[in-house]
Amino acid sequence: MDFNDTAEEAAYRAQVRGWLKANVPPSLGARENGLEDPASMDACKAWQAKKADAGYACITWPKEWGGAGGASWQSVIFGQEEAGFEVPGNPFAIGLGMCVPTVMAVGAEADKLRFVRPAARGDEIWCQLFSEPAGGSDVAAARTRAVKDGDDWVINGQKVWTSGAHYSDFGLLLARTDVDVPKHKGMTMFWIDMHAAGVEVRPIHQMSGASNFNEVYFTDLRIKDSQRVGAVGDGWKTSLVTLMNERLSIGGGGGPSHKLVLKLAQDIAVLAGPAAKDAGLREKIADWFVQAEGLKYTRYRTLTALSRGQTPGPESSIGKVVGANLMQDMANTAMELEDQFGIISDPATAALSGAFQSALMGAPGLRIAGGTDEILRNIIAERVLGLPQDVRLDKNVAFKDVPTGR
Amino acid sequence: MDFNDTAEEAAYRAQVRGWLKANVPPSLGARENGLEDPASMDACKAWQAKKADAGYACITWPKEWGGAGGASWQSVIFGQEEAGFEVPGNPFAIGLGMCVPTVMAVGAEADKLRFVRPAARGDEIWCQLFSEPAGGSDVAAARTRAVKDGDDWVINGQKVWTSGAHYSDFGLLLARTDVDVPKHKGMTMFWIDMHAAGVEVRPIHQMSGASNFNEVYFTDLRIKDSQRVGAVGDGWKTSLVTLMNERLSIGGGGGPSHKLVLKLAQDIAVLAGPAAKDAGLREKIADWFVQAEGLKYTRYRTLTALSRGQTPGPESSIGKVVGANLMQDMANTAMELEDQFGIISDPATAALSGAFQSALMGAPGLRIAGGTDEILRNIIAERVLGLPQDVRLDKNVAFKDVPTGR
Amino acid sequence: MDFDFSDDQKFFKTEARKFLDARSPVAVVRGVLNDDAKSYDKDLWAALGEQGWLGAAIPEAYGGLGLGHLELCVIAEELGRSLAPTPFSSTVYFVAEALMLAGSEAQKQAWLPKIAAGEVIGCFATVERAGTLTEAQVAAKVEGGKLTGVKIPVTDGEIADLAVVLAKEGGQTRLYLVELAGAGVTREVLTTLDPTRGAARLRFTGAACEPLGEAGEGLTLAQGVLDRAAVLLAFEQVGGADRALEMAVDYAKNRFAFGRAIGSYQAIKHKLADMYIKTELARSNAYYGAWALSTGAAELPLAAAAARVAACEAFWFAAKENLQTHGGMGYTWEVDCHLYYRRAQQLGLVAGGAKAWKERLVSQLERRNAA
Amino acid sequence: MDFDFSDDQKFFKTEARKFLDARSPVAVVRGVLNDDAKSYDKDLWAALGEQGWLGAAIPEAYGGLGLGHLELCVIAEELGRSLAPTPFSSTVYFVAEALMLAGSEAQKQAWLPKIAAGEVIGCFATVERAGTLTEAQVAAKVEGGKLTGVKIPVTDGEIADLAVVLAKEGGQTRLYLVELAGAGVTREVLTTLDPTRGAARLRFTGAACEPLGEAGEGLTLAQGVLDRAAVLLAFEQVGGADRALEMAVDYAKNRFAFGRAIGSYQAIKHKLADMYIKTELARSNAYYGAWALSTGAAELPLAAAAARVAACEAFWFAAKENLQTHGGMGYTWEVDCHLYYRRAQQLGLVAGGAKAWKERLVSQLERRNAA
Repeated sequence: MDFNDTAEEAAYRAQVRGWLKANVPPSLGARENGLEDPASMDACKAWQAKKADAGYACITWPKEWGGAGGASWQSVIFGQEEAGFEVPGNPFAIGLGMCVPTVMAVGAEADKLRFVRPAARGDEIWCQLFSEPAGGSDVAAARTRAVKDGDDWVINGQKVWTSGAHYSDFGLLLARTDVDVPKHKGMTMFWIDMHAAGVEVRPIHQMSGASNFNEVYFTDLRIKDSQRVGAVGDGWKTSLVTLMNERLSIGGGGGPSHKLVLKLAQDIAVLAGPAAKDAGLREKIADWFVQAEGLKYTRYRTLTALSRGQTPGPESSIGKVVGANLMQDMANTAMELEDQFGIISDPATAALSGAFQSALMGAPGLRIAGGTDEILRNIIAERVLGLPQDVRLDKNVAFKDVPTGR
Repeated sequence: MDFNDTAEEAAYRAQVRGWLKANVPPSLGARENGLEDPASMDACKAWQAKKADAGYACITWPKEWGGAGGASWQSVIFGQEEAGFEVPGNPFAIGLGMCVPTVMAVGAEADKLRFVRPAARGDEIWCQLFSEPAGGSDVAAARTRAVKDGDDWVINGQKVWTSGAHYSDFGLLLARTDVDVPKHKGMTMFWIDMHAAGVEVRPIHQMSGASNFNEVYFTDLRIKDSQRVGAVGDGWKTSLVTLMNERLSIGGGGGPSHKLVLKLAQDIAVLAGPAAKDAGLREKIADWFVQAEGLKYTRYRTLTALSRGQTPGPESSIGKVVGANLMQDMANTAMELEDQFGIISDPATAALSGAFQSALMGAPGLRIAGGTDEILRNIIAERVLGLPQDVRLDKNVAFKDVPTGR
Repeated sequence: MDFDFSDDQKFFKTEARKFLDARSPVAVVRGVLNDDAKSYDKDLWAALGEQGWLGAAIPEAYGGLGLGHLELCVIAEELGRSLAPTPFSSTVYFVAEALMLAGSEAQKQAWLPKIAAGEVIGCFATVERAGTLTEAQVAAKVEGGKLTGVKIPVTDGEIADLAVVLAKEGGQTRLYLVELAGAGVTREVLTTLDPTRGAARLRFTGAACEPLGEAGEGLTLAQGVLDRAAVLLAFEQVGGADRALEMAVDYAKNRFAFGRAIGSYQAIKHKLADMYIKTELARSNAYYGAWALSTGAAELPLAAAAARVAACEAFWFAAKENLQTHGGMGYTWEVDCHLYYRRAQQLGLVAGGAKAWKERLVSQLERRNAA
Repeated sequence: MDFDFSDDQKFFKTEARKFLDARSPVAVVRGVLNDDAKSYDKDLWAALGEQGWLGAAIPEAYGGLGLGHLELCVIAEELGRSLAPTPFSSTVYFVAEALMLAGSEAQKQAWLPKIAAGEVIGCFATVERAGTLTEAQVAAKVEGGKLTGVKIPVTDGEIADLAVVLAKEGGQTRLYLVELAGAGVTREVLTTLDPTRGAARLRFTGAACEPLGEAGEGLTLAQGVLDRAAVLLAFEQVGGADRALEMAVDYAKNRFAFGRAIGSYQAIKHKLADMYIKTELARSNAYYGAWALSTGAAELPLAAAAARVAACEAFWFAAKENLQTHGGMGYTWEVDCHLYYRRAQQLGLVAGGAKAWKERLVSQLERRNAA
C-alpha cells in the first residue's frame, strides 16, 4: 500500500501539470453545463480543442479517432490535475462518455468518420435521448415511436431529463420500432440532428428552481435509415453499450462536508453549551466521516485496480447511494442545529452562505438522478451479490401488452 | 379526551379489584408457560377454574360456553387489574385465544360440547400446530400430509415453533389433504390428541439458551374423520379464523425501558463526563421515549375504540415491529455505553443484572416470532394502505408444482 | 378510558377538511409560492376569520368561539394537510396563546377580540441568530419603554400588526407587545426554504412597547408559549405527513415500472409502511399533547416535547420519502412533493429544531423520574 | 496510487483461508461454545503458532517472521471470518504490540520470541468497571513493585501467562508486566455473551510486576496499543461481516417462500445490499488504518478510530440482519447465525465501544483541522 505515484505515474503527472500551467486559459467566471452565454460555450470548445491537440482529450481513445491511445490511469491523473485549475466547463461529457463511444462501437463506418473527431475536439456536442416520462427507472419502457416509411423513419414521442439538449448538435435516440415483440426486442437506436425541424426542446423547472434538464418532443421528425446505429431491434443491446460506457464516477458526491458542520457548530450554541462540544453532533460527524472517508478510499481502490490494468470491481457502485443520503442527512442536521435560523436560504443572510440549505434542496435530486436509491440497491443485490431478479411481468410478452395501469 | 374510566368502567374495575384481592392465591414463585413442575401447572389450572366460576375467564364468551357474556372493555380492564397481582401463569392463552374460538366458530356441535367448557375452566390445554420448517412466514406452504384411509386420516409430517406442545392435551392441526390443487385450497383443519401415539414433541434449543418452543413430529398418526374442524379443503379459510382470533396485543413489548438506560447512565462515565449528561445518549433516549410512548398511546386509542364498541383500527399492527427493533437498539446502545464491561452477561456481575444483555439476546427472536419485520410491513402496506400484493408464483398452480428451490 | 376525539370533534374535522379542500386547494398555495410579493393568501385568511377558527380556543368573553384546544388541534391538522398559506400559526398558536398565558386583563380585552375577528396578524419574535434560543442569545433591550434590537427570523414578521418580542430590561428577560405599524420598526423580507410562508428581519430602533408578563420571566413564558405552539404545530405536521403518505400511496398504486405498479415492490411498500408507522406514533404523541394542553396538565412540557419530536421526525420522513417515491417527477416544480418537503422544514424549525426539543424532553423526564 | 494489498499478500490470504477452513471449521468453534470448561481451542492455538502467524509482525530479531503489519491484517481478516476461538488478539494485537511500542530491549528479548513461538498467552488488563477507560477509572495501584487491584473484564485473562496491566504508582498511570502464574494473582472466569472467547476477573493482591514504559504515560501508551489493536480488530470484524453477508446471500438464494427465493424480494435484497455497502465502507476504512499502522504514520489515531467505528457498525449490522434473514431458523442454537451475533458484540466491545471511539475520532479531526 502506497499513496504515492509510481515513477511512471509521477512522470505523467508532472508532464500534465506543466502543460496545464502553460495552457489553461484565463477564467471567464462561467463554469459547467447549461451555458447560454455564447462566449462561455466558445471558451469550452476552445479548451477542448486545445486538449485534443495536445493529446489530453479522450486520452484512452485510439489516436486515429482523435484520442491519445493512453491508459485509464492517465485519464484519471489528468482529471485530478485539471480539477486543480479553473478551466472552462465541460458540456462534452455525455457525448464523449456515452454517445460517441456507442457510435464507435456499433455505428456505421461512415458515421464514425463523420462524427468521432469533431466530437473529440469539441466542435460538435451530443446528448443522450433515452429516458421517457412513462419509463423512469425502466429505460426499456421507451414509447417514442419510429415508424418505417420507405427509406426513412418517422419519429413521434417525448424524451425527458435530457441534459444539454438545448445546446447539443446531435442526439443518440432510443426509439420503439416494434410493439408486437417483447419490450427489450422492439427498440432501435438512431442518431438525430437536434437542429432539425420536428425536434423541440423545453427546459424542466426543477424544485430547486434551476433547469439543468430538458424535455425533448418529436413531431413527425423524419430521418434516414442511414441514421440507424446498430441493427433494427438491437436498440436495447446498443443502449447497454452506451450505459456501460458511462464514465467511472471519480469525483466526490459534492455538497458540504463534515468539516463545514464542525465550522458551523463552532459558532452555534445549543442548550448545554457550544454545539461543537455536543456529543450527539460529534457522534453524527464521526458517522459521516467514516462514510465519506470510506467512499474516498473505495475510489482509491478503484483507481488502484485501473492503475494495475485491472477492471475495477463492483465497489464503485456504492458511491451515489451513500453520498446522496449522507448529503440529505447532513443538511437536515445542520439546519436543525441552526434551529429557527435554519429556514433562511438567502446566501447573503443564511449561515455559511446557505450551503446546507442548498444541499437540502439538491439532495432529493441526487437520490434519484442516474438511478434511484432503490434501483442502485437492486443493482448491487443482483449484479454484485448474485441474488435473483424480482419477478418480471414485462418479459416474454409483446410490448403493447405489458401492463401499464392505464 | 379523558384518561379516567367512565362510571360503568370504574364500577367494573372496582368489582374486579375487590374480587382479585379476595381470591388471588398465595404465590408459588413460578410464572408463565413452560412449567414442567406439576405443582405450578396445578396452580395455573386452579386459578383458571376459579376465574371461570366467577365469570372472569373468557369474559367475552357466551355464558353457555363458560364465558361471562361480557364486553371487550371488561376483558381489558380485568387484564389490567390482574397484571397488578402476582398470579399463576397462563398456559391457556393460545388455546383460549386462538384454538378454541376456531372450534366454536366452525367446529362440529359435538366438539363444541366436548371441548369448550373444559378449556375455559383450564382443565384441558390446547396448542396450535400451523408453522412448518419449510413454511416460515408462509403458513399456507404446510406440507404435513393427512391422507384419507377409510373413515380415518393418517397424518405424517412435522410442525415447528409450537408453544406449549409439551404440556398440551389437544392441538389444532393444519394439514395438507390435496397436493393437486393450489396451495390455499388443499388444506384441512383437524383437532388431535397430543397424548396419542404417533405424536412426538421435541424442544427447540434457542440461541438464547432457553427452550420456549417445540418441534412436533407426526408418524402415521391415525385420527377419525370426526376430528375434522371445518370442511375438507377449507383449512386455509379456517386458519384465518384462528389467526383473526389472535388476542389483541395489549401489553408492552417487554424488555428494559429508557428509564433503565438513564439509570445505567448515571453510574457510568464516558470520555466527556457522566454518561447521563451525554447529548448523544440523551437524543437517543428522547427518540426511544417517543416511540415507546407513541405505542402506549396507540394502545390507548385501541382501547378507546373497544370501549366505544368499535372495532380497533389498523394502528395496533405497528406494535411489534417498533417494539422489537427498539429493544435491540436500546440493548446495543446500553452495552456500548458500558464499553468493555458490556460483554459480561452473568446477572451476578453484569451491570443492572444483565438486563440489557438478555434483551440483546432476546430481541432477534422478537423481530421474527409471530410475523417477521418484513411480513408485518407487508401487512401494513397491503391491508392498511391498500398497496397491491407482490407478484405471486404460488397461486393458481397445483401445490406440488409450486417452486421450492429443491 | 377515552383517548380519542369525540364524535362532534370528528364531525367538525370533516367539515374543516371540506372547507379547506374548497378554499385552500393547491392552486392557492402555488399562488403564494410563485408570487415573490405574496407571503400569504389574503382571501383564505379572511375566510378563516369568517369561519371563526382564529378564535376557536379563545374564550367567548374575549370574542372567541370558546370551543377549546381540542377543536383547535382538529383545525391545525387540517391546515397542515392543506398547506394553507396564512399567518394562522403565528397569530393563533403563538400570539393569542401568549396573551392568554401572560396577558393582563386589559391586554386580553384589547387584543384577543381583534385576533378572533381576523383584524390583527401576530408574530412571535424571540430569536436573533443561529442556535437554540437561550438567555445569552437575547441582545434586544428595552430602556425607558423603548425597544432596540434585531429579531431574525420572524415568521410572518413582514405582514404582522402585533409582535410578541423577547427582550431584556435591566439584564432580565421579559416579553413585550409591540405594534409594528409604529415608529422605530423596519422590516426586511427574508428568502426562506418555504416561500409559501413568510418571514422577516425586524429591526427595532426605539420602538414603543409594553410588557407582557413579569420581568425576569421572559424566557420561561416564551418556553410556555412554545410548549403550547409545539402541540398545535404537531397536529399541522401530522396532517402534512398524512397527506404526503396519501400522495405516495396513490402514486405507488398508479405508477407502473417493469410491468407492475411500483407499490407492489417491497422497497416502496416497506418505505410507505414506515411512513405510516412514524405518522401513527406522531399522532398518538400529539393526542397526548392535546390532552395535556386542553386540560392544563402539569405534564404539558414533557407531552409537548414528545409531540414535537415525533411530529418533526414523521413529517420530515414522509416528505422526503414521498418525493423519493415519485422519482424524477417528484423533483420537478410542477409536482407538489416539494411543497410538502419545504413545509416539513418550515414546521420543523419554526418553534425550534427537534434536537433542542429532545434535550428538553429528557430534562423533563429526569424531573419526572426524580419526583 | 497503490491502495490495495499486493499479489503476494493476496496469495497469503488465500492460503490463510484454506488453512482455517481446514483447522477452524465451525465444529471447532462449537466445541468451545458447548464446553463450559473450554474458552479456546488448544490444538488450533498450537497450529497458529506452528504457522508462524503469532510472530507475523514481530521482527526476525525477536523470533518473528518480520513480515509486517499488512500481513497481520490479512491474517486478522481470515481469523475474523472463521471465528477462530483462540487468544490470538489478546496475545498478538495487544500484548505483543504493547511490548513493541513500549518495551525495553530486555523486555522485547524476554517475551517477543516466546510469543512468536506460541509459548506465552497474553492479556491486556486495563478496565475496572463499566464505562469508557479514563484515568479516573484506574484504582489498581503499585507500591514497592507490588500490584494490588481488580481488573474486569480481562479477555483471555483466565488462560493468559502474561498480563499488561494499567495501574497507578504515586498517582501516575503506568503500564506493567505481570506474570500471572506468580503469587498474589487470582482469577475468576466470567460468563459473557460470547462463550467462544474467554474472559476473567483478575484480582491482584501484591503481585510482582515490572514497569512497561514510563511513569505517567500509562494511559497514553494504553491508547497507543488500542489504536494498533483497533486496526487489527477492524480486519477481524470485516472478515466476520463478510462471512455473515455470504451466509445471508446463500440462504436468501435457497430459501423459498410463497413460491420464490426470498432473495428475490426487495426487502431482503436491499437489506443485503446495505450489508454489502457497510462492509465495503468498513473495508476501505480498515485499509487506510492498515496503511497508517504499517507505515507508522502520524494519522494512526484518526485512521484507527475511523476503522473501528466503521467496522463495529458493519459487523453489528451484518450479524443482526443475517440472523433476521434466516428467520426462525436463525434464532436456533443449531444454526450459526448467533455465533456471528455474539462475536460481533465481543469484537465491538473488546477494545472499547464505538461511542467512545467516535468521540476520539472527532477529537483527532479537530486536531487535524487546527493543524
